[in-house]
Amino acid sequence: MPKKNNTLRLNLLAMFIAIIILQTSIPLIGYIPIGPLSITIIPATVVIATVLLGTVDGAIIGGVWGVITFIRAYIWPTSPLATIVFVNPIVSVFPRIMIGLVAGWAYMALQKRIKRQSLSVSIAAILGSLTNTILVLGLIYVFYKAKAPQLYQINMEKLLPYLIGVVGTNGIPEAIFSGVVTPLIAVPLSRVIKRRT
Amino acid sequence: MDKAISFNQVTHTYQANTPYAQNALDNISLEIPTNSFTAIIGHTGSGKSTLVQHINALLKPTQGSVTVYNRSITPTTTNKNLKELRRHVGMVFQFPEKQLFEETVIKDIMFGPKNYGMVDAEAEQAAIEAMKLVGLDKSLSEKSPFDLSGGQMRRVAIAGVLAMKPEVLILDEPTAGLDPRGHKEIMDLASYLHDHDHITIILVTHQMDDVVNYASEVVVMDKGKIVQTGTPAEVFADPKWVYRMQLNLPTSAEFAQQLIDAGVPIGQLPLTIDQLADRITELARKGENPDD
Amino acid sequence: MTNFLFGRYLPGNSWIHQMSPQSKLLLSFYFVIVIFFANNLVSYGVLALLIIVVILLSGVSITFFLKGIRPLIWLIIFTVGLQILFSSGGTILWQWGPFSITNLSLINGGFIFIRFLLIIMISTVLTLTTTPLAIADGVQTILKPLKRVHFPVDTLALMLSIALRFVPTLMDEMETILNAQRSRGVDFGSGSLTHRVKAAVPLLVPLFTGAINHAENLSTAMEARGFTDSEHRSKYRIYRWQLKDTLSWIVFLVAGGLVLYLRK
Amino acid sequence: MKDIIQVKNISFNYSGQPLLFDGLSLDVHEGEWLALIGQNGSGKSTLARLIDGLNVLKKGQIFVDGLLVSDQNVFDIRNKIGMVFQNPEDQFVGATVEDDVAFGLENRQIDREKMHQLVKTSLENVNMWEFRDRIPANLSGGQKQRVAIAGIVALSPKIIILDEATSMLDPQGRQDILDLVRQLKEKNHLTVISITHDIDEAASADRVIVINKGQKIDEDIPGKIFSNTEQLARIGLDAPYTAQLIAALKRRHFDLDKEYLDREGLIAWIKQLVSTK
Repeated sequence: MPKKNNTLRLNLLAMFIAIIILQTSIPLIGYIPIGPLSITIIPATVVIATVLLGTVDGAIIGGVWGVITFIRAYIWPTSPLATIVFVNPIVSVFPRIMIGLVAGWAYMALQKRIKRQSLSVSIAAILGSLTNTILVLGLIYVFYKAKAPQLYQINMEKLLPYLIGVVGTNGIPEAIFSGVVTPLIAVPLSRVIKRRT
Repeated sequence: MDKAISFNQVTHTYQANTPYAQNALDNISLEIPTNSFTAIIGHTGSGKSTLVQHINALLKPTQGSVTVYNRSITPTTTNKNLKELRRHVGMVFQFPEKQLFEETVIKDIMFGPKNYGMVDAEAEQAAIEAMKLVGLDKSLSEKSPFDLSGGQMRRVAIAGVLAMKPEVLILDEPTAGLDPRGHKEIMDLASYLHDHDHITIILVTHQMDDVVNYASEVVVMDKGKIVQTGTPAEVFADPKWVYRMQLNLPTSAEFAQQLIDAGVPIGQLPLTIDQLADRITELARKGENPDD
Repeated sequence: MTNFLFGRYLPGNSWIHQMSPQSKLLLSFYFVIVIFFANNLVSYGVLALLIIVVILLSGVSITFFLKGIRPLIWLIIFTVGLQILFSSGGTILWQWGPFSITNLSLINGGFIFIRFLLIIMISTVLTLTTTPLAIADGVQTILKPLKRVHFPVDTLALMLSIALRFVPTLMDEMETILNAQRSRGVDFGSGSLTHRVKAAVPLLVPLFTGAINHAENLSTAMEARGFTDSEHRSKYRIYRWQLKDTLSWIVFLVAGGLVLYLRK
Repeated sequence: MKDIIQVKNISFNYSGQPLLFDGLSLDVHEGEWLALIGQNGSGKSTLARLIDGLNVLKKGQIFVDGLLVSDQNVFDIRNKIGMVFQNPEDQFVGATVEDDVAFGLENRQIDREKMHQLVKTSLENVNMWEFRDRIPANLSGGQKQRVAIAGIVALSPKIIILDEATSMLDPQGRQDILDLVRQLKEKNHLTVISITHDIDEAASADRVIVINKGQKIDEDIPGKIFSNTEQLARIGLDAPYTAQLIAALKRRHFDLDKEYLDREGLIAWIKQLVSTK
């Protein structure tokens, strides 16, 4: 019959995009502030999309998050970090696409070996989240070395340790968070989705 | 009568200090007696939901104060003090099945009780009792709530509120989307909780038949104000006023009005089917013995 | 909240309102790039003059622009401060440990402040005069050439438009879920780390479940209305290129040229 | 009378679940208002989806206006049928009222000029033209259902299926939508299938089919169906108000040879009962 699955996929992706838009604008469901740090929940959303819809769709959702981050770095930055780092589209978009890809590959590989879905999801989420952190750190360094032009010409030499410090210290709790929370959300949802399709 | 809840000159403004500011509640004073069954009616957008969310401290008044069992909520009450109040006021939202999230039915029902400090065994006991109350079979307790039918999911959600053993239960259109059997079961449950467990029930509804069949007190809202309070008979006494409030009459009153228009001298509007049948019986007997 | 996207649009019929969304998007983008090149007072002056003209042409009262800046004020101060304290070169006016203020850093701080203002202004004009839907349509028009390489431009546009249409719906639902779980005794936004992490679950599972249900029901409704795929549909809304667009482009290109000419 | 829909001996189940329909047959007459009643979960909505080709039959055949529901015909069939679903939120595709009405037209690649004209007349038909710029978040449930109906009217179908389309509305909104569909039915000579568990709504239909657990257990004019109050109670449906009142009067020892009367009939009977002899 007609391409039901295509329509459903279109709409599921649309809903995930809507959720990402919400998460980037409402702190309560997008970020958890812990002291001076702010842990984002959004990598978990990307991994959930990956688990429910597949690797490619997870990468798409990651990419959408990246594009939103990129645009917002200009018009509505959430942190000083954003104005310095995420105004570069490669730093804001590429690592986020990779969350979906890495988590997807990991999840597929793990599923064959591990029986418990929640464990596979958890590991995939940790890897996805770490991918993001490591790539953002790496790219900041690369662009600093390459002396890329900047929107707000900040003295990078003095700022680099600070940047790496912030991204790094955010990265660890973020990965732990993703590892704990993602399976708690993804597992019941995969049940909801399976029932209907 | 003892008062469970009182509103003292409460005003609530959404988006205060912006150009979009609007008063959702406008200087409301109201008392709801302990162990009453109060229906809150009013057309869509009249402020009913805003009103009941104050009872549960989900909203704080912009001005005035709300008192629930001697605990006061004022514009300056800090969020810390609200939790203690909320445990005494259970709230069933519209389409409450949308709030389910746990792995199993029993865990979901235990969620509220545990948040309010019950230990596992205690919460489980409360959950089992709540399942029985709402008519959920014990065999469902280890199932995922997402594998149940819509009607069952709603019962799980209601059980999750009842397991917290609230003294006041707010039901916001609890039967929306249910079929007649499901509707009756939920309303009968509310009635049972009121009669048997002496819970104060506050029902927000569009169904006037439920108002006359179950409620003892009625609050009518319009444009953020309370325009009438009283028994169902008092509130529905003037059909023209009821229609002006964009509300309906109970079916029996509406039918009686049609009889009156057709020339049958019904007199005061009956509210329930039995009242109407009694009245017709009375009139018919009179017809048989015109001398009476 | 979601103000940066929604509820920001002000209906109107000004010059800027009437421009096609694709022009407005591209011009905003172009403007930001030109800002990269401005590096002295005169070149910034040209851009500032341009943005003032644009604001006047948008017919939107200045208070809306000031409101747009207010939530960002701390961020701006912080970034400018960072620039002033961490910059090197120039005559040192003040020094304390690793921090120093030089005449150059003061000037740079001033420029960064101007950059911030310019970018916020242009994006505010865009969102105040263009509906989210029109922005999605603009993106679709801009990406159209990619159709030749079989990039599903129309699917993307439809997806984006459905996503935007459901943002307010999901936001309402989120608020209801939040209230429902609050009344079940969850404290959001306080408590220990584990507590906060745990609090995300009763919020997000229902939010996602609702979203999945919307997607399924919407798919059925769309197919019942004859939807097959997004690439074979006619279009109800078309934003035509107008004289106003051409004239605006000329002005912006001239301003860009001036900046390049005037920069040091 | 011509049968515009023929359901012949169909079987269907959702994957992994037992058969919902096993050899169900029924007909819908052209130009009638047919009420399909039954409890939640009885299979009414699934039947509507099968008729519209949204789910695939296991066995049997369905004909819509002479066309067999199949892969090849599904789009022609959907041109003939307009469906209004239960949840107003979940059928609003467009970002604004206008765009939503245009959605079905865009799918059929209607020419732009004609599309604008059709959107306007359809919205005027449901009194929503002045709301054309609104986004769904700023509309009531009843208004959204009006827009859904406009989107259907724009495609000039022969059949409208209301799949519990009023169950999430308040009483006023419910009445408005039913009045609107009734009006459109007369004007455009439509066939209406209304899936509902609102008995008072079904009471005003031309014909009623009762579905229970995937089986057709009764079909007749409302008067006959509602006389059988025991059957209604057994499958968990209310009797219509007039039948309830008759039952209450019978308990007070009034003899009425009928179980069901419509409102006018009952008013006349009561009038006679109480008038002085």
